[in-house]
Amino acid sequence: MGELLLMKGNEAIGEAAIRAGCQAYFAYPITPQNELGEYLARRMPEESRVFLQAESEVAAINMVYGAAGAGARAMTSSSSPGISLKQEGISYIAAAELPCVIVNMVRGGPGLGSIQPAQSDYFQATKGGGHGDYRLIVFGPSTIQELVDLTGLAFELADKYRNPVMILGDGALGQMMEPVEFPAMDEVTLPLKPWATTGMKGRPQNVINSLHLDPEDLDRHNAHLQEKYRAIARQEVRYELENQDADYFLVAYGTTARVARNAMHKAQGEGHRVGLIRPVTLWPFPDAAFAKVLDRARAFLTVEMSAGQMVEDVRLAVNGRAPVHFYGRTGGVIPSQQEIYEALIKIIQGGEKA
Amino acid sequence: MTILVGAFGSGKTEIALNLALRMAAEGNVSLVDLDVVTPYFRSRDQKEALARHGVRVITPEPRVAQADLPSIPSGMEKVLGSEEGKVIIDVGGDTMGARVLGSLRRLLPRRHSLLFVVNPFRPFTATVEKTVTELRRIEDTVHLRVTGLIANSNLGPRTTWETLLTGHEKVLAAGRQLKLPVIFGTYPCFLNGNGVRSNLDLPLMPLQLFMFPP
Amino acid sequence: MERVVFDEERCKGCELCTAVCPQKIVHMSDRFNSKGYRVATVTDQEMCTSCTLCARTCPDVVISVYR
Amino acid sequence: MKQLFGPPRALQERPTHYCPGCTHGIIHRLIAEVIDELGVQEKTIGIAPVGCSVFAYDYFNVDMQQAAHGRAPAVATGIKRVLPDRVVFAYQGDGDLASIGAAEIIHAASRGEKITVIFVNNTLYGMTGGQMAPTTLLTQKTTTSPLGRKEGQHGFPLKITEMLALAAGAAYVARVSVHNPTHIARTRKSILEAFKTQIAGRGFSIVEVLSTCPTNWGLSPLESLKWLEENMIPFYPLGVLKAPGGEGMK
Repeated sequence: MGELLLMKGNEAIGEAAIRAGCQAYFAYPITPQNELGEYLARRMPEESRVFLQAESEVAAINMVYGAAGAGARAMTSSSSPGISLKQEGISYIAAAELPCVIVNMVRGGPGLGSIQPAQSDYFQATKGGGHGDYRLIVFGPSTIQELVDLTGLAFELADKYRNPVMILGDGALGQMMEPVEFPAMDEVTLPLKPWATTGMKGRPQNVINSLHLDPEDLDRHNAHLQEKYRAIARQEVRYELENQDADYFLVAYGTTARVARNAMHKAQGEGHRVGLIRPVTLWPFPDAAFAKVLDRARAFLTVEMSAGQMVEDVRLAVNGRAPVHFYGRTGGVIPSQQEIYEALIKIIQGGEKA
Repeated sequence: MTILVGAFGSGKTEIALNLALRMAAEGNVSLVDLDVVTPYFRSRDQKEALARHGVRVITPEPRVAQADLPSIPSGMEKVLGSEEGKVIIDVGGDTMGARVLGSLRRLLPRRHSLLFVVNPFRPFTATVEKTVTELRRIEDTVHLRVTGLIANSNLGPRTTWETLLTGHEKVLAAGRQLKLPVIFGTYPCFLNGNGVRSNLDLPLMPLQLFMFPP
Repeated sequence: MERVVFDEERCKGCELCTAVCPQKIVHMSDRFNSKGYRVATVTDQEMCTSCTLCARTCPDVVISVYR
Repeated sequence: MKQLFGPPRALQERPTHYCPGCTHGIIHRLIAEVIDELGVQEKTIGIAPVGCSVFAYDYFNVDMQQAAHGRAPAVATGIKRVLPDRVVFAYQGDGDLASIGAAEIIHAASRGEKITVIFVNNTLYGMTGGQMAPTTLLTQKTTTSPLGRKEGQHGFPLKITEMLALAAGAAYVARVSVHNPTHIARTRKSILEAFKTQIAGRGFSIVEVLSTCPTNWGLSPLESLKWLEENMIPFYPLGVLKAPGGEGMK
């Protein structure tokens, strides 16, 4: 580990990608993630790597498809409306089993929405977004250091499973500054990719493809993908569980988890037994965290910067064994510590039905 | 008139807000938010708090204040040409933010301080060499000469006196190389001022922090 | 000695080769291949000048030419 | 006996799925011949589009990627940028390139991407059953212009290759046809020039090949060649529109 640097989230992802051996990054401007493209526009050429601003998000994700298919560690980034445009390419990438990293610094939606932070792309990120049965590995980091660490891990898991990985941040995370440490430049060994289309010297033809017109063939391909997703769900779940013996649990990820933790501390300070479940992988969703506390948990309060998306996964994980409540703000409003605290106290006092 | 420029995230806005509050105690002061590049954490977000302390905050019109449009506040000619009171201009980061100053430079009074805010814990000003390069890039963009440096060494909440003073020394070294004075250094309020063991030849200003991550 | 060799199984009977032969010796046979296409052929091999035009016009790489 | 003509190595032995008389087969073979001639089979990566040639990866014996509809130039860009010493070509039809992929092709050309695009124009969407394309001629009947294309209703046919020749990054731009052996030979030469332009690092290269669609045109293969010559060439004039070191030659 090197020295501490004070970094904006967007810049930190850029530097972390470079340290992770990202060989090609394809940009398209959209607020609030422009610092990432601007950072890499300076840094990638310094490292003799590829930086290219595409003509659209659609082109950028397809450039990632080409570069990833040619064996390079490749990345693109955008914010909500731009990620919608990338969905076609993401579906193809998932189907062709190409490793890559996609960053979404979520902003308020739907439509053009706002440029302020939001978490309303959770469904899109974790339930598909594009067409067909596929899954992305989705990370929901909540500090800049975690952004750095998960960016490295994202490239690693992408290669390990030949699957796209999404870093689901939000505008606030992209813009805020925190001190971070980066891994050293030469720490990464890039894996061999015998399947990549690099020219067929010394071997038979390689093909990157997602077309399987024969129903039986496509059925087999899907079964193979599902088997891979099950393996990921078994091996790659990550979460943080604070105060496992609590009676009440806040559930939040990303920026919201930071505020929820403060609300938890406030409630604890007043003698309430409150814990926090913070999913780090949003897909696979950490059902295991809930299993650990379901025997004694009296209620859950999910907090999101959305109208209620992750709460559906919380309900599936809790499976009716305790009430699951929701508190959310949309449009770019970050729920305050006080708001979350009050919502929590209402539940503890039994003032609100499940 | 004090104009603050610097790399992205060097701390221009925090310093601008602190300077404005100090000057407001002494008389008429205007803070111009000329940040056309940063979408979050801008002076305009603190407009009401500052107004309570008598600081006039000049920002783009409310309709576009939450947009990512490069909107310049209206009436800049009047503000910049005014003989009355003090004016602090908070310019956006890097050459991208500084461009707007280049576009307005014919309106600036001849007598002004153009101060380059440096945090040596930020990536593009992490060494003396990088700091010099960054400063020259910004000077080239605004077509003006920087008149002094501000040492704003910090690692956010992990700032200690030790890290801070190491950083300030780097800024002083950059100043020597650039033949520019370092006007002052900062330290965050949460570091108790009594604990300072500074041998540096540098006045230190406590910074009250306004911009907190969620 | 055969100068033009037809890989008849690949032929789709499109007749493009029959129109380009300067010697007018490429014609449709009365044979069908296993896919049911009537295949093109040359019977007067001696008249072939090995000009390769038929092979170069064939969309299905049916024809090889020798000299 | 010496073989004067046989199947190129860069083409697989597998028969194509194309309809009898479809000129895709000729164009595939010409590309493979050029790859053989340049000795680049082991360093070539091709991109198959969405369209009748969607299975091109089954026919070319080089590494291939299959791309989403219209996105082949972006995919080719991604490959070429990370493997700049390889030879990268995209194979696209007219719906793919001139309609849904108009942005991608224009910007790849404009950036001067060192890739080669083979643009097969048969005036309609072949794969999906003969719908109107940007390149459909005026009065031409398709399944979505059943009474013939009318400018007032459907707009005009698009000469996108002429547009691409205006792009500063485009180094070699040509329109050719495969309706007779003379033109097949010229097409081969153009494809060779395009690949050479890429290998020399001069910029973007594209060869538009006027092609037939006997099935959707409702004509025999031989009638189709005649229809191409009589109807397409007058509107889509043949020739080199742009070449390294000088403008087009006719």
